[in-house]
Amino acid sequence: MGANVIPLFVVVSLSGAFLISLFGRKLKWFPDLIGSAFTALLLLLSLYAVKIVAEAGTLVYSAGSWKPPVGIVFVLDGLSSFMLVTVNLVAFCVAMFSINYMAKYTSKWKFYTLFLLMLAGMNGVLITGDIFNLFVFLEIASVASYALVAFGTERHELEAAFKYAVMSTVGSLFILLGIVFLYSATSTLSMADIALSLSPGKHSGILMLVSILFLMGFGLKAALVPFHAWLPDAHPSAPAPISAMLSGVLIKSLGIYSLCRIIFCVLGVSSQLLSILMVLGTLSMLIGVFLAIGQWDLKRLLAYHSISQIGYVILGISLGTPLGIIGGLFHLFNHSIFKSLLFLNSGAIEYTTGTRDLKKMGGLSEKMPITSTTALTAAMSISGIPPFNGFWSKLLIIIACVQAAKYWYGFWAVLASILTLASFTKVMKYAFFGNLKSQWAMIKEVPVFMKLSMIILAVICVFGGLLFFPGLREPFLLKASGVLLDAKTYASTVIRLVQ
Amino acid sequence: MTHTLYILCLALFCIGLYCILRKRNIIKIIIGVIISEYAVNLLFILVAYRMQGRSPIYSPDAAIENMVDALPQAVVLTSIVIGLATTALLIAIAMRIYEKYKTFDITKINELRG
Amino acid sequence: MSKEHDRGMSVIVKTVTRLTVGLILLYGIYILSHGHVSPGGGFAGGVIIALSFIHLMLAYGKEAALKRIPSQALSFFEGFGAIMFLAIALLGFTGGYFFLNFLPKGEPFKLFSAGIIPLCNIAISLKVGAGLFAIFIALVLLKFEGENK
Amino acid sequence: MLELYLLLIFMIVGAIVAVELKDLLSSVIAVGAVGLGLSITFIVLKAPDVAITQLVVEILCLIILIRSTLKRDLPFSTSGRWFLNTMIALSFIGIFLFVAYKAIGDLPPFGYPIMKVASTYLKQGLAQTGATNIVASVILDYRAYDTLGEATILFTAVIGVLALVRRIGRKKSVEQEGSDE
Repeated sequence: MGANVIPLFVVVSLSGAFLISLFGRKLKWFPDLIGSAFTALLLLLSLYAVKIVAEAGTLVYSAGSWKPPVGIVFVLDGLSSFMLVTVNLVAFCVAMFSINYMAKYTSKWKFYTLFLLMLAGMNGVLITGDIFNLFVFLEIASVASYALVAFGTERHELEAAFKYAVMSTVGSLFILLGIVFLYSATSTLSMADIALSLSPGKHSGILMLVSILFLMGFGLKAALVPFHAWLPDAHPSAPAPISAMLSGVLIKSLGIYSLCRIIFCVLGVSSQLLSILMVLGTLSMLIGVFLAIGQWDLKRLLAYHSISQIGYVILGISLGTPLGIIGGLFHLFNHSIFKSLLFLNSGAIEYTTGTRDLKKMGGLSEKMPITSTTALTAAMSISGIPPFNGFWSKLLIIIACVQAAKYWYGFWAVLASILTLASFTKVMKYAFFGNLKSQWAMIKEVPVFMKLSMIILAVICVFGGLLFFPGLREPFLLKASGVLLDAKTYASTVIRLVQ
Repeated sequence: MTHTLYILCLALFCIGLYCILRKRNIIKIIIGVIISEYAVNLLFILVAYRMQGRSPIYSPDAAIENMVDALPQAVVLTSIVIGLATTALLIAIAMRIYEKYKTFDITKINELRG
Repeated sequence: MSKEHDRGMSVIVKTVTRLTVGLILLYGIYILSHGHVSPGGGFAGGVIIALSFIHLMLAYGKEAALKRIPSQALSFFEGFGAIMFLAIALLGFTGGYFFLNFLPKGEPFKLFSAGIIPLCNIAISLKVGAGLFAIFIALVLLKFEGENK
Repeated sequence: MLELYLLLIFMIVGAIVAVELKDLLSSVIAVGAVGLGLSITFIVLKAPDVAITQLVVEILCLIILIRSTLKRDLPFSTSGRWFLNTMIALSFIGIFLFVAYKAIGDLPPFGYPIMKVASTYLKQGLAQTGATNIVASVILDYRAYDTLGEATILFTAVIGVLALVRRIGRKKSVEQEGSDE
């Protein structure tokens, strides 16, 4: 087995999508089964990937037996396997949730096909070691997500999808332009080879241009603050499981992972770039949370919080210290879990009551005990209440800020956390507590698969903090942060392993 | 002076970008996206050109040397297809928007605030 | 508008179409099957094949084109092309690598050479031709229904 | 060399016409002219594969765009802060062009690429893959995995368009769906 497992991440999800498109329109049960079974298989594969990376270190695999730089190489290292687990865990829960939730929509098989294609795109981005291949799979995930945002084909959904599609396409064009300049300067497309060919003295101008282009391009994909305008429209407009995917993992794997991989491992990280990222991260953190406080639409509020939490991740990673990077990555994982859970909760509320307006809800905890308990868990997690996972990662980021003598950044992080708590107190008060409104007297708890996926995510929220404790952190978090810390060795490791 | 062609190509890219940023009509925005894609593809082929080069195709009767760089050509083929896929989806969204709002003008299609 | 397009265009257009559409289709097949020895390949060939059907549809109206290639066949070809390409990639595992060119390379400049490349071209052209024609049909039908209201 | 400059200037003029024309149909046709110019430029740059693909994609795009814009010419509106927004866009583009102008001095001059990887393809492509068209050997053998992605992206677009043109996106209420399936 060993390295042969790497291409399977793309192959399994792609073959799921193709099979659903062939047989799904006749057999009603087929898309549900394939969607859940294949994502479960992918989750098992990614856990296996963590295991083999922990045992054997970085693995590489050459497609078609062509060694890089001639062919395309797959690279599976600590960061990739960490992201693979995050993506596929959320995808499995979302696929299970969709079994009941997507019954509201027509053409379920199209939904599952696009969902698996998006998953294939994300997995492809995570395992590739070739910069143009990264672009291709990034576009697969993006194109699938444009269609999924507009899946309900209502007015505002189409409008949000158009805005998202145009801005994201501009981002892709910037990324492609950056790839053209890199190719012209180095005459190769393999990331490891580019990293070895670039020399700071000869290529300083082009490195700056390419860094700016990638920052704009991946910033648009990750919705960092000057480029965030599409997110508050696109994420609420999508069906709830897709909002969970978009906010939970898509902006991270396409935006943050790709940006970190290229800036740290390929272009070589410089202190100016890190300080730019730090400022952008802090701005995202504060502006996102300030915009979120005034919202009354539940999903829109959650979308603004995504911008804010992405800011935490960027702030942690751009500190550049070991503790900061671990904190940032840990927060990335935690945010995927609790933000998907919150979006699934909002989907469950919409499923039973048909509204997203906080003012119209009230007292739902009586009628929907499981939804409200899991939502309470996630809300405490996102606002950093001690035993839950969000607390530990925020604590790590703040300690790292203090250690690096960046006291103001630490202060802003604490402030944003307090504002998050305030905003979620509002959500819990208006949605779940208080008096039950008379129009909701007849509602029932959601169906079984929706309950199950919310419970799984909530359990991870409660026990997620354990991942940082010794014994569990070595294969998972430390391997991932090690990749970004020793980014200079990435290229030489890959080249050494393929020989 | 050796890079004038690149600058002209980037100017083409910027015309597309200007169109996306400033025009208030959905079809015009799509046109801007198409023009920008053209410019990026052209730049990729431009950096691959070799003086007095030949196409990278062998012929049975003549020995070929001095072929142009073949990798960007392969990559641009992929990127053209990606452009086509994006454009098709954008047009589909645009036509649905027209059907719902009866206009292509995005100042009149303004239900969302963000 | 809708009726006019069901009938198709004028008799001159129809006659010219009858003469040219076969040639365009044949040219598409030529382009795709010689993709590994001359410029062209699966993608361009597939688009040309799709264009020949679009040509037919524009001239004769949508019924005439859909009679020759029904939409179930379109979706089947599309899925089949995709599965075929993926299967070729997976068959490379028989030689030990994903996407390995496992067939004999043959003699250069011949039609049957270069291992899996012609097969990949056929798979891609099936998928591209069917897919693009499906996109076109979807968009055109959408337009007609929108205007009937 | 001169023909390249002429073609590029033709394309830039065509693009400006396409952007600034009031009539949507003319604007789409101007884009067609730009695409045709691009296709000829590819031939001049010795990329026949790309030229063929560009040409056919161009035709397809044009047909779809014309179908969608036919009889839909609408008066344009200008938003309130027209001058300010234009200035912001132009200054952004100006800064971008300036940075690019400073940076591309580091690139190898036009006509003299480094050809580090490409020389492997050109020298050994025929022997290793058996395809005389080196571009075909790159897209379907050396980098076939990219082509899988390319085919997938088109598949995604097809399914996406089919999903978008559904008449009814949502069923009317949750109670109904139990009964009709």
